[in-house]
Amino acid sequence: MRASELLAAEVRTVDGRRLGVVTGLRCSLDGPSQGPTPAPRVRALVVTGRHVGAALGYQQENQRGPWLVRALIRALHRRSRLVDVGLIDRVEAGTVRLSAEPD
Amino acid sequence: MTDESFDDMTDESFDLRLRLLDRQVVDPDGAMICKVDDVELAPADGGGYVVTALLAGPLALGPRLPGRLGRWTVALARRWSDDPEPSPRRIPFERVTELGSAVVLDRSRDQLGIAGLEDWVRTHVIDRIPGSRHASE
Amino acid sequence: MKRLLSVFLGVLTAIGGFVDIGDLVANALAGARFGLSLVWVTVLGVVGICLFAEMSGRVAAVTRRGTFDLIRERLGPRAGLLNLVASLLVTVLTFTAEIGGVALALELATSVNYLLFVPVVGFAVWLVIWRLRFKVLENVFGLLGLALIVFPVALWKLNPAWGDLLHSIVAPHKPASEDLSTYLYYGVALFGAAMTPYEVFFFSSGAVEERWTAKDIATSRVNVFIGFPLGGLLSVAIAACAALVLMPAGIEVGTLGQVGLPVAVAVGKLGLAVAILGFVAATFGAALETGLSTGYSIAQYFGWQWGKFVRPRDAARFHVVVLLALIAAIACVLTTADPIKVTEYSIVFSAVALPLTYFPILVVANDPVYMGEHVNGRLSNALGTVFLGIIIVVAAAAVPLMLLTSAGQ
Amino acid sequence: MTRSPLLGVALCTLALSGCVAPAPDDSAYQSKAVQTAQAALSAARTALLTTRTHADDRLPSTYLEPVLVDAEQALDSVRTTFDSVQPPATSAADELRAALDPLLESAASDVTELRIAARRDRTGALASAADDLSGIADQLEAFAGEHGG
Repeated sequence: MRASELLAAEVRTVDGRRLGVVTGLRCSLDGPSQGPTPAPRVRALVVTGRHVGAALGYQQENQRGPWLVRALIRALHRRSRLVDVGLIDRVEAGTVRLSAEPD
Repeated sequence: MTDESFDDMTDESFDLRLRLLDRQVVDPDGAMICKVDDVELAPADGGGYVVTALLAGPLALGPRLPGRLGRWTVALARRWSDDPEPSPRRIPFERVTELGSAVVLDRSRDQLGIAGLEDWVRTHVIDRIPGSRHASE
Repeated sequence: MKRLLSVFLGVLTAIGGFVDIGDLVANALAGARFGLSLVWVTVLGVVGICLFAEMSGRVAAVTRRGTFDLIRERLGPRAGLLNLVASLLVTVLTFTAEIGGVALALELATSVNYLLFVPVVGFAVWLVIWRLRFKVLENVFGLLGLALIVFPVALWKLNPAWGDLLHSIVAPHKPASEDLSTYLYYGVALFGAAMTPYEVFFFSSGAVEERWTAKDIATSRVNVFIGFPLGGLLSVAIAACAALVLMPAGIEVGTLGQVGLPVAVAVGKLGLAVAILGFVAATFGAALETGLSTGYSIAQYFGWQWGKFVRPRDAARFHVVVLLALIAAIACVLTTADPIKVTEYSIVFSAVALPLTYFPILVVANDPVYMGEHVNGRLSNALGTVFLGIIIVVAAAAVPLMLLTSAGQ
Repeated sequence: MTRSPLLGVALCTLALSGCVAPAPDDSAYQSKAVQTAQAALSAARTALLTTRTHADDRLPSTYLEPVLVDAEQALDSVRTTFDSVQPPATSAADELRAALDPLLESAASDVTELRIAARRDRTGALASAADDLSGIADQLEAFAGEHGG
């Protein structure tokens, strides 16, 4: 599977309810790899209502910068949440179907 | 998976989109190889999906481009490539030595054998022009 | 001592390299039509370009990566591609205007029709990009561009009533015979001429070409904060000369010959020769910068090897892109479209494309993961946000004003 | 090889500038006439100032000739643009045209005289054509002033 299939995909719960759009893939740096650096392991999907500005890296709290831009983008991300990848049932045609109800 | 919040699980919140996708890939002495046009993921024992390879080239970037432009890029790249089952250029993640502001690999582009267009343009155009071999004074 | 010399050289190149065909035309045109009542826009543009050149130089020195490399990373491939296409169109349009400018300047020097010079100029631009080292190219044309100092000299020789001059700059009022939309249109043109997007691509890629590191941030600040304002003074002098000589005679600027006229009137043949040298150097230097910028933008978006710090064959696709852009630009000039009109459109569309380049720079300059302790301070952020607002307003107003005034008629 | 004023560049949207539209009513025609007079004045005064600066030996003939060629072409294109505008069927419009057309005519011919004299390096002919053009330019300026320019 490719990361691009997950990103910007719609996330729907078991009963088909739309949770939002995947705007980020939260990883831990502990994936197995024969090479010198550990591979990123995608642990959770960042699911947000809208898709704007996600790429500008404004979800992270440590992002400083022009308050005008920060405030604007943070407002868009009010409802972003983390969904554990373990809950993913299947991924097809731009939609991520979850196998269970996220918390 | 226990359900405590993920932030403490991930030593620093490494987001694949922000810290890997579309990053510049360079060889050990800084020469530019390609961009991380996409990333190959595979389910891993112990949960989650692990990055197994970096993908580059129009066949990797195409699907991420909007609508007709994306399809057109993929179609063109398919016709361009000579092997029957064309797939994106694949760099196994083992080659990566550092995930900094650029992704550093342990070998050069030629050793990876992934450059198509660059070689074609070099042999058919640039090498035909005098002075292409030595640095400008 | 050597370090002092290199700093001094850097400042001189920044001055000489500041003015291009867009500044020459926009300032002479605005001076002849509005006197000095639009000089405040040039000052604003100079402050803006100082701010963003410093930021993009710092980003490049710390991350050692070009603007478009970072733009694609921050905005993703889709928005990055839109940004690339828009900025490329403006850069090639400016490239066309610069090549036209060189040919027109050579026409004034030899009275041979400018179209005959276009292929020659095109070949010369390619040859310099192909052979000359980045530093040499920057210094030679930057220093030759200093010939434009003949405009302040002409202004001084015209010995205007300096009090009134200063007054009309500080307290600008629009000439009654001009309506507001035309005044604002030429304000946008002046702003676009001062803050052209290609300067950001070139400046940041140049920092990577010259292998800047965090240590070079201090010298880059000196170049920018001393060189650019003095370069801006050249622009103001061009406008003032036009205001003093052309405006009273009712001359509206539409050709390069008119731009140089005040120097002939005030200083005579020698001054005019120096002015023509300045025209050639400024426009040729800018042609190199815009040509390289087309290569920088595409190569950085796709991750190809780019730059003159490697042998041409090691950056094959980069050099082919520059070659193709050059051929396109030459073709455009050879369609006999009036290069001065093309210049006017290139600076207005520059104003439209400004936010596309400046917004991502502002974002990256604030990301501690990239910049470490060189991240934007409170001042550069405050000014950065103010200018972002100005730039967005200017970009939004540019095309409507162009339609309203049918390009400043 | 004259530089044709036709803007053939597909790349930039040059169609926006100065497209020819029939002038529906008097005031539009008058503003069109004033604009034409101002453009003609600008070309004429450019030719004049450059010629006089050349006469003072402050400007070489290699600079003078291209400037005169540009001025000549500017005047031609101003005249053809103005003539192609269909004037409204009113006496006021006809008076305007009657006043302006001869000025445009003689300005254009004077500048052509200047260009020919410059190429032959005839200072005498240059001076006389310049004096004549100077008068025309003043009349153009007066015309523009009278009609609200």
